[in-house]
Amino acid sequence: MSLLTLSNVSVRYGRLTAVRGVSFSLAEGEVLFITGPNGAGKSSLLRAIAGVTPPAGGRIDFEGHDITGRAPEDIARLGLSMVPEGRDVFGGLTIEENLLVGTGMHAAERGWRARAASELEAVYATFPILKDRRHAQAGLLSGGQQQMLVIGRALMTNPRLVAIDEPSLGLAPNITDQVYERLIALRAERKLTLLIVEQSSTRAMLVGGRMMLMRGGEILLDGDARALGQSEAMQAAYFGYGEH
Amino acid sequence: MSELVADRISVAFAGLKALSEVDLKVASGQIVGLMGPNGAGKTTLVNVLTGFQPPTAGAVLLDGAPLSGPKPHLLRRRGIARTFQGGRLFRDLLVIDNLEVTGIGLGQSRSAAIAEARAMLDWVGIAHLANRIAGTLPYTDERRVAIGRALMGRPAFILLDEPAAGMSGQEAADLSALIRRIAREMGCGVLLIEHNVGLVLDLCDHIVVLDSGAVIETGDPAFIRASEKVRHAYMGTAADTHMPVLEVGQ
Amino acid sequence: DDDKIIVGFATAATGFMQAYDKPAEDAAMIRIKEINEAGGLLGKQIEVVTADTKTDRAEGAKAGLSVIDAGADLVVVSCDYDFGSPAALAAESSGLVSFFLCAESIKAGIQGVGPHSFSASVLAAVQGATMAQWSYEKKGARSYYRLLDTWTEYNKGICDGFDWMLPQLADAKLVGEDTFLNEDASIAAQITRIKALPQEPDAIMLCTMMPGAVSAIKQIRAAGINSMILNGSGVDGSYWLSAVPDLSNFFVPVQGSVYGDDPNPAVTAFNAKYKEATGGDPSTQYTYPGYVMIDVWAKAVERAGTTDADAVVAELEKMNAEPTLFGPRTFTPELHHQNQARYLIVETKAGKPGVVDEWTISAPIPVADLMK
Amino acid sequence: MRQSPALRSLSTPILLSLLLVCFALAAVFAGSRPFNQTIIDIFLQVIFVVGLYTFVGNSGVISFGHIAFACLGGYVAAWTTIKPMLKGGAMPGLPDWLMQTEIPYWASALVAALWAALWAGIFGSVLMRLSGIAASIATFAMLAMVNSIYSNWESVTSATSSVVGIPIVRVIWPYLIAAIIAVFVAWAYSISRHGLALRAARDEPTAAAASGIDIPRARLIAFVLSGGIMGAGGALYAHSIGIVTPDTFYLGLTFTTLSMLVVGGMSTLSGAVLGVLILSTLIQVLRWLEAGVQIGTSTFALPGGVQEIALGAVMIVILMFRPTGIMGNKELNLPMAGSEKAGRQGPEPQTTNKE
Amino acid sequence: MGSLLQVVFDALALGSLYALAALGIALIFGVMRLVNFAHGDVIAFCVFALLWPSTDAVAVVFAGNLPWFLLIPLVLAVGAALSVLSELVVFRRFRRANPATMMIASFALGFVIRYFLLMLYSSRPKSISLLPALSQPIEIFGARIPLLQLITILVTIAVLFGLTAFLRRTRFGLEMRAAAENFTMARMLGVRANRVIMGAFALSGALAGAIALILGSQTGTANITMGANVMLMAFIATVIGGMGSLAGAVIAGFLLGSIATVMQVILPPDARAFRDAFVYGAVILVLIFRPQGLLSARGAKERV
Ligand SMILES: Nc1ncnc2c1ncn2[C@@H]1O[C@H](COP(=O)(O)OP(=O)(O)OP(=O)(O)O)[C@@H](O)[C@H]1O
Ligand SMILES: Nc1ncnc2c1ncn2[C@@H]1O[C@H](COP(=O)(O)OP(=O)(O)OP(=O)(O)O)[C@@H](O)[C@H]1O
Ligand SMILES: [Mg+2]
Ligand SMILES: [Mg+2]
Repeated sequence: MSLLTLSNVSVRYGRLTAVRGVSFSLAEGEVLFITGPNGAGKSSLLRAIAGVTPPAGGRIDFEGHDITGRAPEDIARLGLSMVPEGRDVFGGLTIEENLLVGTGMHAAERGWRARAASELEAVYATFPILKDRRHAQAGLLSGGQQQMLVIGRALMTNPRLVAIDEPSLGLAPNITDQVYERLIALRAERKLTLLIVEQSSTRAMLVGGRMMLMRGGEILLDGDARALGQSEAMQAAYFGYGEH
Repeated sequence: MSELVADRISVAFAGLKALSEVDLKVASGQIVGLMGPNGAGKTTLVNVLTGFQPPTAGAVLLDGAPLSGPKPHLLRRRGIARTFQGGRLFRDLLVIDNLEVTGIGLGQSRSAAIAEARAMLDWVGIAHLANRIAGTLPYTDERRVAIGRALMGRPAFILLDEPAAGMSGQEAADLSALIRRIAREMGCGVLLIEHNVGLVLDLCDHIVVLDSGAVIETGDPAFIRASEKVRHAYMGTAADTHMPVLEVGQ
Repeated sequence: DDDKIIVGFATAATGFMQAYDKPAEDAAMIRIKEINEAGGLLGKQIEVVTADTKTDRAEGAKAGLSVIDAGADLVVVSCDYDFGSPAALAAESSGLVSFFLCAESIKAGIQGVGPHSFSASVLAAVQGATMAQWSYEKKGARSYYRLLDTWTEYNKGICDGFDWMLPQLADAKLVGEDTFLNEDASIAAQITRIKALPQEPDAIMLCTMMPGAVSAIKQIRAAGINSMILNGSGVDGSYWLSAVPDLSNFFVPVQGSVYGDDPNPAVTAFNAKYKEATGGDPSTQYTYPGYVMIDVWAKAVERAGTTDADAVVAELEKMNAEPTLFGPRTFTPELHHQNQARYLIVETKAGKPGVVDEWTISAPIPVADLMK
Repeated sequence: MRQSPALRSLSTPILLSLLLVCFALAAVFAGSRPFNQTIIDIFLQVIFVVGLYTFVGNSGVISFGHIAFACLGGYVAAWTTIKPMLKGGAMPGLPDWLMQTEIPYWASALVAALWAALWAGIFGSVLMRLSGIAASIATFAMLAMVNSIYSNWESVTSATSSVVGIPIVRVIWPYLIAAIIAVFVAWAYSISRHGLALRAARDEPTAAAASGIDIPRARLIAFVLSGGIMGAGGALYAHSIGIVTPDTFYLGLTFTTLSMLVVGGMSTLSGAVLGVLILSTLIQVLRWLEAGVQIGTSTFALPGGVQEIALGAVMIVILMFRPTGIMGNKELNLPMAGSEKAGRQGPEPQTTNKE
Repeated sequence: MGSLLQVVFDALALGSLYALAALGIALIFGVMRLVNFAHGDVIAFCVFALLWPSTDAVAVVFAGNLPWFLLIPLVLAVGAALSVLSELVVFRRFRRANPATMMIASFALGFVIRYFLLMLYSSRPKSISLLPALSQPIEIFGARIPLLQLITILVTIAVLFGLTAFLRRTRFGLEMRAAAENFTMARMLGVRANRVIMGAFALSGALAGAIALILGSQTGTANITMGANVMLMAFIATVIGGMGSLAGAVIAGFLLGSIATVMQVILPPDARAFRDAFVYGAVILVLIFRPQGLLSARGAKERV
C-alpha cells in the first residue's frame, strides 16, 4: 500500500510555474531521493506536500487521506514531518524546547510524555553536541549545529514519513554520515518512510534506494539510485544536454 | 604583499569557549582553508577578523599593525571583505546595485562604482544577471553575486564562509575555478571555510583545522589528508570511511 | 440675503469638544428661537447654518470659511480658544463678528483674534480670583496650597487669577505648590507632598478640568486630606459626583445654577426650557454662555440697527454691566471678555451640590496682569 | 537604447507632481474657500508624509518622532513672521534680534527647514545608532520631549496656549509648490548614493556593514533631510491656519501621517503621495456623506462618527489585501520607459511590431 | 526613612499600572511582533461595558453595580472576548504582514473601537464608582499606599509569575513561543498555531480588563481615551524592558513609574512641568545604553 501519492501536482508562484504535474507514489518504508539542479522545483514540491504552499493543481494523498490544500498542522498531525530548506530553528527557544515543540501534538495520547522523553534521549544520542548545550538558545548555534537540531526535531514527532530538504547542507562530513545512519536505522526500526532532497546524486548512490531526478519542475528520471547514478542519461538530464 | 594575522584569538560566549588562542595567517595571493566540525568556531573566527565579533583576548593584525575598534564597515574599507554563510544579498535591489552600493560604501564616486560593478560582474561571469532583482536568484548565482560584491574595491583579503554549500559537483568545480582566479589574478588573500573536503584539499595552499575552538592541525593539503587527528574529528565518507547502506532488496 | 440674518456655527459636532460646544449651542438656539418668535431681529428672522470642526484646528478653519461662504453675519466658534480660533481668524479676516461659545482665555477676543472677536464667558482668572477672595473672606481660609494641572491654558488661567488675588489678601499664605498632568494615572507623589506639610492647608486651589479632575479629587480625598478644595467652573455638574461618594468641603464658582436652586427664578425657567428643547437638564454651567452670547449680540444689532460688523462691535463695546440672565456683562474697546463677574458659589456637601453664596471680586483683574 | 536609471525614474516625481497640480486646479475651478482650504490641507499632508517617507521609506526604521520637526518648524514661523509688537506679549523670552525679525512666509519656511534639520542632526547623531523598534521608541521619546518642552516653555513658546498673529496664506500655489519641491527632494535623495546605500542597509544591515557602509551615518543623512522637509511643512501648516500650539503637532498628526504612509506603501515615494491623496479623498467623501447628500428628493446622511469608523475599516481592508500598501514596492511610472509623452496622450497608435 | 519609603510606594503606585499594562502588550508583541495600539481602546471598552449606552452626561450604570465576584470576571471576559474578536476579524489576516503594517492595522482598529464608543456614549467623560472600598489607603511602616495600588502590585507580580510559568512550563506556553518565533515552522510541527495565538489574545484582553478595573476604580472616570496614555507608557516599558521579555516589561514599567515619581519629587517647582521631558530623556538614555532592552529577550539578537 502506498503511503504517499501525488497525482499531477503543480505549484505556482504568480506567473511562474515551479512544479508541473508531478505524479508518483511512495510505499511505506521506502527511501526516495529527489535530486536535481538549482531551481528544479524540489523544495517547492516538498512545501506543497507539507501544506506550506498549497498546490495550484493536482491531488496529494497521505495514508488514505486527501491532504491537498490542508493546513500544515493537520498534515503534520497525520504523521508527515518536514524539514524545510534553510534552518528554521526557533532561535529564542532553547535546544531542548525546540525539540519538544512538535511532541505536543500527541498530547491527547496516553503516555506521550514518557515517549517524548525517550525520543529526546535518542536524538541526544545521535547528536551529543545538542545534549551538551540543551539549555542554550538555539539561535546562537553554529550553522551545522542548527541543521542537526532541525533534523532531530523532525524525528521527535514520531512521524510515518519525513521529508528532508538538503539534510547535508552545512554539515561536516562525519555528521552527515551520522544523520544518514540514524535515518536508516529509524527506517528499519519503525518502517519510517524517507523523502530526501539532495542537490547531488552522490549520497543517493552511496545509500541506495530509489532516486528521482527533477528539472524544470518535472520528473525526468525515476529508478534505482545506484543504477541511475552511474548512467549517462542522468548526466544528460541533470545538465539538460541535448535538449535544445 | 600584505598579511592578515589572527594572533592568539580567544572568544568566549557566556561560559562557552568558542575560540581559544587561535593563530592564523593569510598572505596576499594565498588560499588558506579553514576546516573543522560543526561548531568548531570557524564562522566566529571570520567574525573576529571582520569586526563583527570583538575577541575576548588576542589581536587581529593587518600588515603587522593591530586593527583597533570592531567596526565592520571600517575594516571593509581597509580591504578585508567577506561573504556570509547565508547569501545576505540586498534582496530588493538589482544585482548591479548590490555591487554598486558596495562601491559607494567604499567611498567611490557613483560612476566609478557602476563601472567597477559592471566589470566585476563580467569578471565573476554573471554579467547577464546584472539587471535581475537579487532576491529572485537561484542559490548558486546568489553565491556568485555575494562573491562579486565582496570583491568590489579589490580588497586585499576575502573571507568566504561555506561558499559551496548546497552546490552540485559541477557547480562546486566552477566555483573552485573562480576562487583560484581570485587568488591568482587579483592577488587576493583568500580564507575559505568549506565542508566540501575535496574542494578544500584541492584548492588550498595551506589548511588550518579547528575543533572545539582550538587549532588541532595545520599544514598543507597532503598533510591534512593524512592526519589521523583530522580524520577522527572531522572526515566522513568523503575520506571513505564506512557508510550506512540500505540492505539489498529494498 | 436681505430678508434674513444668518448666524453661522463653526463648532464641533463630533470629537471631544462636542461635549462642550453642543450644550452651549443648544442654549444659543433657545435664545434665537425666542427672538424669532418675538418677531425677529431688525424685523428679520434669524437663520442658522452649521459646519463641523470635528475638534480639529485645520477643520476649524474650513468650517469657519464654510459658514462665512454661506453668508453668516455672526460666526460662532468652538468653546475652547485653541479649537475656535482658526474659524475666528477666518471671520476676522472677512471682517465679521465672531463669538467664542465659552472660551475663558483672554486671547478669545481682541488679544488673540482681533477687534471683531468676543467671548461669551468669563475669564478663567476671574474664577481663581473669586475662589481665593471668597474663601478668604467667607471661610476664613489663610493657608493655601496650589495644585496646577499644566495640561491646558484654561487650568493655568485659574491659577493665574488665584496668584493675582492671593497677595492682596493680608496674611493669606501659599504653603506649597505642585503640578501634575491631567492624564496622570496616579498623583501619589503630589499627594505625598501635601501630606508632608506640617499642617493640612486650609484650602487647596485645584486648577484642573475634566476628566483628570475627578481622578485628582478622588485621590486627594482617599488620602485623607480634608482641606477645602477650590476649583474653576470646569468641574461644575453633579454627573461625576458618584465617583467620589460623599464628597464634602468642595467649592465651584458658576454663572448660573444647574441644580434648580438659582437665586434668579428666570434661570430655573431657562433650565426647564432647555430640558424641553433637548430632553435633558443642563449638565454644567457651560450651557449658559451660549444664551448670553445671542442675547448681547442681538441687543447690539438692534441698537446699531444693522448687522454691519463695525457698528455692532461699537454697540457691544458700549455695554457696561449690561444685565443678562447670568449676571452683568461688560465689553470695552480693550477687552471683549469679562475680567470681573458675579459668580454663584456652589458647595458640595455629602455629595450634594447647592448654591451657598454669591461673589464678585472686589476689582476687575487688570488687562496687563492677564496678558503676562 | 536604455536610458540611465536616474533619468528613467524621473517620470515618477513628474507624474506625482502632475497629480498634485490636478488637485490644485480642481480647487481653483471649484472656487469654494472651504474646498480650497481642504486642498491646502492635503498638500500639507503630502509634505509631511513625503518628509516621513524620506526617512522611513529608505531606512526601514519606523519613526514616531518626525512630527516633532514639524513642531519646531511651526514655531519658527511664529518666531519669525508675527509682528514684533504682538510677539512681545506672547513670547517675551525671545532674544531681541528675533523679536525684531519679521520675514515673509516663504522665508520662514526655509528657516524652519534649516532649524528642524539642525535639530534632526543633533537628535539623530544620538538616535541613529539604534535600529528597529528601539529606534521607533527613541524617536517617540524625542517627540514627547519636544512636546513637553514646547508645552511648558512659557516665555518662548507661550506654552500650551495658541500663538496667534501668524500671517495666514490662503492661496493654494505656495502649498502646491512646496509639495512638489518636497516630492522632488525626496526623489533626488532616494536615487542618490546615500539613498541607495541606506536602502541596502534597510534590507541587510549585516551585509551593508560588511560592504563598508556606515549605517548610522547613512541614516543620519536621511534623518536630517526628512527633518528639514517636516520643518518646512510645519511652518506652512502654521501659515495655513494662523496659529500654532504644541498639541497640534503630537500624537494625532503622527498617526495620521504614519497611517497615510503605510496605507500608501511605505517603501515608495508614489506610495507616500498616493496614500495621502487616496485617504484624504476618502475622508472628504465620507465627510460629505456625513453632512448629507441630496439623492433625488431625500437627503441621505451618515450618522456622526460613522465617518471615522468607516475610515478605520477601510484602512484595515486595504492593508488586508495589500499588506505592503496600495503601491506595494512599485513606483508610479510611465508605462513605456523613456518616452515622456506616453502618459498624457492616452493610448498610442499600435504601430509597434511584435517580434 | 518614612518619607523615602513613601517615595518608593508612590513610585510603585504609578509603576504598577504601567507594569501590568506592559504585560498585556509584551505578550502580544512576543507572540506576534505586533505592537497592538488597539489595546488602549480595549481597556476603554471594558470600562464602558459597565455602562448603558447613552450620550447623557450622567452615566447610567449597568453591570458596574454587580458585586465584585461577578464584576471582575465579567470585565475580564469582556476584554478577552473583544481581544479574541479582533484577532479573528483583523489580525488573523496579517500573519505575514510586516510589523509596520500590523501596527497601523491595530491603530485603525483602535480608531474603530474608539469611535464606536463615541457614538454610543459621546465623548464626554463619565463617572463611575467602581469597587469604592479599594480607594482606602493603608499604612505600612508609616508610609501610605492606597489599597488598590497594593492590590495592583500584587496582581502584577502574580500575573508575571503565572504567565512566565505558563509560557515556560506548559506545552501550550511552549507552542505559543514557538508560533511567535516562526509561525509556519510551528505549524509544520503540528502546532495549531491559530488557536495558540487566539489564546494569547484572550490572555492579553483579560489583562486589559484588569487594567480597566484598576483605572476605573482609581480615577472614577470612564473616558474614551483613558487607555491611550497607559498603553503608550506600557508600550515604552515593553521596549525598554527588552522586547518580548515579560519580566523586563514589568521591571521597565516600574522603572518608568519611578522615574516620573522621582522627577516629581526632586525637580524644583518651576521645572516640574517639564517632568515628562526628563522622563523621556531617561528613556532615550536607557535605549542608547541598552538598545536590546534591560532584560533582552532570548533570541532577540541575531548572530552573524
Ligand atoms: N516564494 C517564491 N516565490 C517566487 N518564486 C519562487 C519562490 N520559491 C521558489 N521560487 C522559484 O521556483 C523555482 C523552483 O524553486 P525551488 O526552490 O523549488 O527549487 P529547488 O529545486 O529547491 O532549488 P535549490 O536546489 O536551489 O534549492 C525557482 O525558479 C525559484 O526561483
Ligand atoms: N553569539 C554567540 N553566542 C553564544 N554562542 C555562540 C555565539 N556565536 C557562536 N556561538 C557558539 O560558538 C561555537 C562556534 O560557532 P561557529 O558558528 O563559529 O561554528 P562554525 O565552526 O562556523 O560551525 P559550522 O560549520 O556549523 O558553521 C558554536 O558552538 C556556537 O554555538
Ligand atoms: Mg531547494
Ligand atoms: Mg559556520
